[in-house]
Amino acid sequence: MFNPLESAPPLWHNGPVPGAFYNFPGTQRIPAANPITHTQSPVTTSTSIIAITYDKGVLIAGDLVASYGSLARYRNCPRVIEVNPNIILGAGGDYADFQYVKSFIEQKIIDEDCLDDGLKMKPKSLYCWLTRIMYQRRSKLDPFWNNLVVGGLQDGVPFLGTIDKLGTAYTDKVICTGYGAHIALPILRDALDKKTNLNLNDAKALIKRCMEVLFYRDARSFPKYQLGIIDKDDGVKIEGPLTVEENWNIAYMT
Amino acid sequence: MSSIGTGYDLSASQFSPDGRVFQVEYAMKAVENSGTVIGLRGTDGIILAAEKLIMSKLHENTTNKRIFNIDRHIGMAFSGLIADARQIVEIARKEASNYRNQYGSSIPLKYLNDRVSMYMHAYTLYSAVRPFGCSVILASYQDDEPNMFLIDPSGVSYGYFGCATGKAKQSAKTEIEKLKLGQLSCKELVKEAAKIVYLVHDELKDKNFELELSWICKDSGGLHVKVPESVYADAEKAAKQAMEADSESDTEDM
Amino acid sequence: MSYVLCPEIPAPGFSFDNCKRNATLESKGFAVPKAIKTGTTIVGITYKDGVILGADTRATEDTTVADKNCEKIHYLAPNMYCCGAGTAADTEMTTQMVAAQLELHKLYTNRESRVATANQLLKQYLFSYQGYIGAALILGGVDIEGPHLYMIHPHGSSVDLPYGTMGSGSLAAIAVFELGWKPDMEEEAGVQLVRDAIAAGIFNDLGSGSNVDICVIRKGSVDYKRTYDEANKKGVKQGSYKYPRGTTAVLSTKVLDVEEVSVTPIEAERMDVV
Amino acid sequence: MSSGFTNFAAQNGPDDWRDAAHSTGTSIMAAEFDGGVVIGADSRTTTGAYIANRVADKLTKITDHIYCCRSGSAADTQAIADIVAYHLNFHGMELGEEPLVEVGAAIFKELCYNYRDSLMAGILVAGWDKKKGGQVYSIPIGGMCVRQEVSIGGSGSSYVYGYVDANFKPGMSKEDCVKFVSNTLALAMSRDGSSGGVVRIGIITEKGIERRVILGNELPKFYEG
Amino acid sequence: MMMQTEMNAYYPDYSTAPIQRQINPYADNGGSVVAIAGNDFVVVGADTRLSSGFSIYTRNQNKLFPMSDTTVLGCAGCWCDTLTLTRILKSRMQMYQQEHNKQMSTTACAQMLSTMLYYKRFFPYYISNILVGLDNEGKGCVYSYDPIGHCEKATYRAGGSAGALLQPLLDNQIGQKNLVKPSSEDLSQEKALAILKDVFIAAAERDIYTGDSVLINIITKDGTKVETFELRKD
Amino acid sequence: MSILAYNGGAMVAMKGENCVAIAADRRFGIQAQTVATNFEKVFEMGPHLFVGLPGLATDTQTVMEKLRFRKNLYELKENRRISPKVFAAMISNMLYEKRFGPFFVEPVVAGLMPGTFEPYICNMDLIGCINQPTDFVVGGTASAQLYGMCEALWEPNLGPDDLFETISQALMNAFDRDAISGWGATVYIIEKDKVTVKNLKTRMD
Repeated sequence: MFNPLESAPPLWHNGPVPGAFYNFPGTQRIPAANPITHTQSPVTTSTSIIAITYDKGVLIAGDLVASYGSLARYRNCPRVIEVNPNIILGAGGDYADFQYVKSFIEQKIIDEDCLDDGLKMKPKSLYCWLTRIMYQRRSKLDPFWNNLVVGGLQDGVPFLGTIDKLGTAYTDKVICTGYGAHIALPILRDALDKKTNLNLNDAKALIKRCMEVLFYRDARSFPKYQLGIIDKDDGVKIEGPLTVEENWNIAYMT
Repeated sequence: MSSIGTGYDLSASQFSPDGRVFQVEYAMKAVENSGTVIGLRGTDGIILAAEKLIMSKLHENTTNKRIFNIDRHIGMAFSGLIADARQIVEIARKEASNYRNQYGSSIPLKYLNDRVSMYMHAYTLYSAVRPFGCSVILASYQDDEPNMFLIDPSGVSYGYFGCATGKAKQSAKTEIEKLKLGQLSCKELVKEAAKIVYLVHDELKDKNFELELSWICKDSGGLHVKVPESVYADAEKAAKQAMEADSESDTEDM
Repeated sequence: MSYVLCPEIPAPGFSFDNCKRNATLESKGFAVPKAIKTGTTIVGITYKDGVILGADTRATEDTTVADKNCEKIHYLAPNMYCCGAGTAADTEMTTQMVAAQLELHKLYTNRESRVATANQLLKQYLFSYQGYIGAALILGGVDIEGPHLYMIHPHGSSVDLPYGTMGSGSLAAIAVFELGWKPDMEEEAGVQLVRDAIAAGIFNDLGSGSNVDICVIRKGSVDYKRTYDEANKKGVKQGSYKYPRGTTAVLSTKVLDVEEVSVTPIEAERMDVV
Repeated sequence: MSSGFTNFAAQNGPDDWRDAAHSTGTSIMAAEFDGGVVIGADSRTTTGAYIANRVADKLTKITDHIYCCRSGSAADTQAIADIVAYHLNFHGMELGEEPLVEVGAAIFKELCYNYRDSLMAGILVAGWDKKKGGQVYSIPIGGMCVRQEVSIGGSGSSYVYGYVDANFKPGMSKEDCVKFVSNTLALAMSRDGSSGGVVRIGIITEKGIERRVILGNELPKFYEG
Repeated sequence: MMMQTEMNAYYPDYSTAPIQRQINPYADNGGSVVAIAGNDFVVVGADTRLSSGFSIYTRNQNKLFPMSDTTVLGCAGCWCDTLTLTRILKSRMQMYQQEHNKQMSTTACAQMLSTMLYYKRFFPYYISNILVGLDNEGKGCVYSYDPIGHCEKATYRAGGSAGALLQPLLDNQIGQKNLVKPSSEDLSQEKALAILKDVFIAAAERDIYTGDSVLINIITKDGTKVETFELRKD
Repeated sequence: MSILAYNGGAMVAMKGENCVAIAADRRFGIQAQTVATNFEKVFEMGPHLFVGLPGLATDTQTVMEKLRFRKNLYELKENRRISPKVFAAMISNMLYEKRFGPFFVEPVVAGLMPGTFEPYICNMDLIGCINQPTDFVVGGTASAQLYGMCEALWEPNLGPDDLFETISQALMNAFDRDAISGWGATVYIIEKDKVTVKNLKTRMD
């Protein structure tokens, strides 16, 4: 009744249809004529990454579980890694994709080491390079199903950036992915509004609180996590497994 | 080389009537024209030492290195044509990277040696190519075990406790044979290696040279690296002292 | 048969007259328009003397803001209020209807309404529409049994909790509560906590925005603080865009005179309630 | 997906909580022991992967001696429990004595079976009566009903069938049974993302119910590799 | 049975059927760009909010990309495409500079952008581009594009998520549309800047993807001046 | 395409100092094709009460008839004029009754409250959610454009003449950027003692 392509015939062959905006030849929507699509999806997945910069470095935290659907299948899957003395990296999403990404980042670092020129990759370079890789894969409609968070020291200045599966990349002082973006980010942003120049202890305390709340509210989280620290003075350290402190007192109140 | 010019040396794919491949022998000749390189295997690692002849005072002193990283745990030193050697380095790095990609662990030196020597051998079989004008020493320290191989332009390779190639390989070998290689540690061997390079250096023909020293051992954490500056300075000092003592005793003899 | 002069009173409840027509239109490829949603942050906590409810004031239609200062804390009974998230019309109408039922119930029984009664009325109503009425509610009140707070989901489930959040900003707000809520808080601290939770929703969730409304319900008194905090001020314009008269070209003008009708508004008499 | 992988896409996006319904993707359990039944449940309800309530109580009272453990859609199970409680209490008044557990189970089954196409509810009915003592009835999705000595339900139960089969013994003492139930639930909760929080336990005997809570950080610990 | 499958979408925990997901290579990251050209200047502003769905990724994202001393590109839409397009564009600008030993003119850059967008006709960059700059005579000019490279020269333009809200206001205030007595005065830089800020205030009120702050570039023959201006943060 | 955009149309109402204005375009179209340019979408429901019904044209007229019927019935029963607020509540309830099969109109109400002559405006979505802001309301297919215009142009305490200029400019510039509304416009300025109706000269393309 209302669909011009079905109701009124065109005024002449391939001519305009009364009541329709355009009638380019070959623009009829045929469902099967979609462009080629790959279907894929993550299988074994890990959840949020939360990261924050402080006055002398960057913290990145992620828990240790890899879920298969709702099954907490692997409970010792580290996903905060040291890339080189300048960079740490955290990843959420498909764990297999992460392992692949990790392997070619490692090879990249080895290639650099082999050159033996004394130069080490800086976080901005890795961030930019990973952005291109993620974008290239999304352009093939076969993305790496990950959120990557790159932290490090760019000539002594803390750097924090993230890339998602499409190649959408941005830098900020706080970055959270997955459920962290909804739950932890508001806490971190608020803390940063109140005190712009956090020190390491402030930042650690914040991360600890965020991991606690995430454990309460994200059904794919786990109470054991790793904390990657890159500090201007102390270099890179991956701490953990750390345990979330839990408080269940409200269970008595219902 | 009595058979020069008999016409059997035009191609690497042709034997001479007495069963020799002249092109390969010429390639070895090219190796013998370059600075001496030695490798020493100690109880806990390998020392590579090279006599880098300085062709021009105008060169920067860190360029044209003769010892390379192949992977984190593999080093390579060469004597011969530097351009040819770089090609071998490139191939070896690719092999190491591919191996890691496929098998997820670092390449065993035995395997790398096989691959690289086969590659070099392949260049002795066809008329369209010429053999590589270089010999390379491959060194690694994996699973608490040091390993070292020397590959000739012919593609022949052997494992060694101590090996030498280049200009003064004969006298270097003689010196190496005097060492008790099965018993010395890398710390001790560094000085010996420096001494040998200084000793076999022909001051009359080649005026300036730079001593290159690298090791891969327990102390370097299983990584192939240049020896630390202090160790280098000590070794060079010891070598120079030995040379002086030597020349004093020489004069006494006279 | 209805008669022109005495029209039939339509049956109460929903009418499905247009459904078939609309389904046909939809099958012809015309998308059904979206109703206004309150992509909201609503929260509630219990504190020492009662409950505190909070809400933002933005209503969105897709990605445009339809209402910058709407009221999401609805009256149910003198001792009870209810925050609504979801389809704006649904929350408005559902609470209005339950408020009427509670009023009647109060008149029948001559007792103050209980929060549990309101909860039961709401959840049974929502359950009977199987989630098609898109109202997510936080019900709070104080009755003879003390303060109560219920989270009611659109499908008709409900839970009694000491603190809770709903709407698109609920994740941001719950984080504030998980870190800040304590049993037996003072009113001042409680109001501040609720404000912070709503502010977390306003600033971090694009579906929530504008101001913070807060409603404090104590035993025997209610403090409805409309625009408790103006989280965002509208920017000050650089210039005025008042046009000189005669800027607009007019084809024709017609003036309809309105005769002055004097109206004396009569105050409605209060009903006697014992 | 053609390759035959189980595909969990719907659960993976961090925005899934907007559209998903409120559900008790649960671990619930009930076991008979000498003199009564022990019922237990985790305390997590989810919308998508968001935990809407971390301290839920899924053990719902029907009468003083009959309780049910709810799994499935929160709305459906709450509504059913409300209706059954009404029916059974009315029945009790008419009868002038406490209704039997099997009667309670029968009403649950009736509702679950008749509305099987529109309900998403898996329920364990447990209680104590004078006639048969402690009893457990399982009413899964679809609306069948069967009495069991021990029964588990909810999404977390698939991970612990083996444990239950290996460790249940008829005629346990009360404390042994509580220990067994809390162990089983702790195991299920550690594996199932849709279950978690605290363990709520109810022990129903002739004297009525005794409620216990085991907090999340006090749960028995098992291998976590 | 139909009922059952529908319900499983609600209750993923109880679903047994495999679920397919097709990836969408595009994301709508919001943002608005407004550009106004005058006789010897051009101003361009973009808000600094980068968002997706109901979340704000960052409040501080510059969406204006200087291409040369006199040319600036403003982008809103799919951010991953923006990053890629601007990177390629910048390298093309540099190649031109190195090949010809002069900077590419704004007009040439405008044409090149159109070509580059059309090159991806069947897998387009999902961006609303506005290119501004000074032309060879030093006059301000604005070029706006659709995602597949249609290019239109204008003197003012609004694009991005609040484009529809802002364009009519610019028509009226700068284009002097629908006025009985249009003013013949030339547009001053101050007036342009004031209008630019006011339209963003209006957009931030009604468009959830526009907010936080505006970054403004003012391009004159003396170079580019950068200004920021705060908006609401909700 | 949304059903609401089948016929096209733009609608706006604004509060002024002791007056309100409501304005709408005059186009009636079937998708891109303009059929008539004298289609009224604003209806008089009382001396100080106007309602605009942008949306699907058939529903515009149906709903208008239903509303007029209900309004007349109310006025007969109560023997007094309906106030804008009550009228809005009536529309809201009527629309919500059809929650699951709605009419495709998004009504805009503008009027003066009886007795006090206080300006009143409101709009609602198609299932009757009332929105009563203090400044202006918009509706129809050009609503995004109208939001932008009004946010910038509206200021408090405009007199009838200024309000006319503001609302007219807001409407005209907005529908010039909407392909399916325009083709003339009618503006109603409602004051205590008179209602002024003006037809605007606009682009006709």
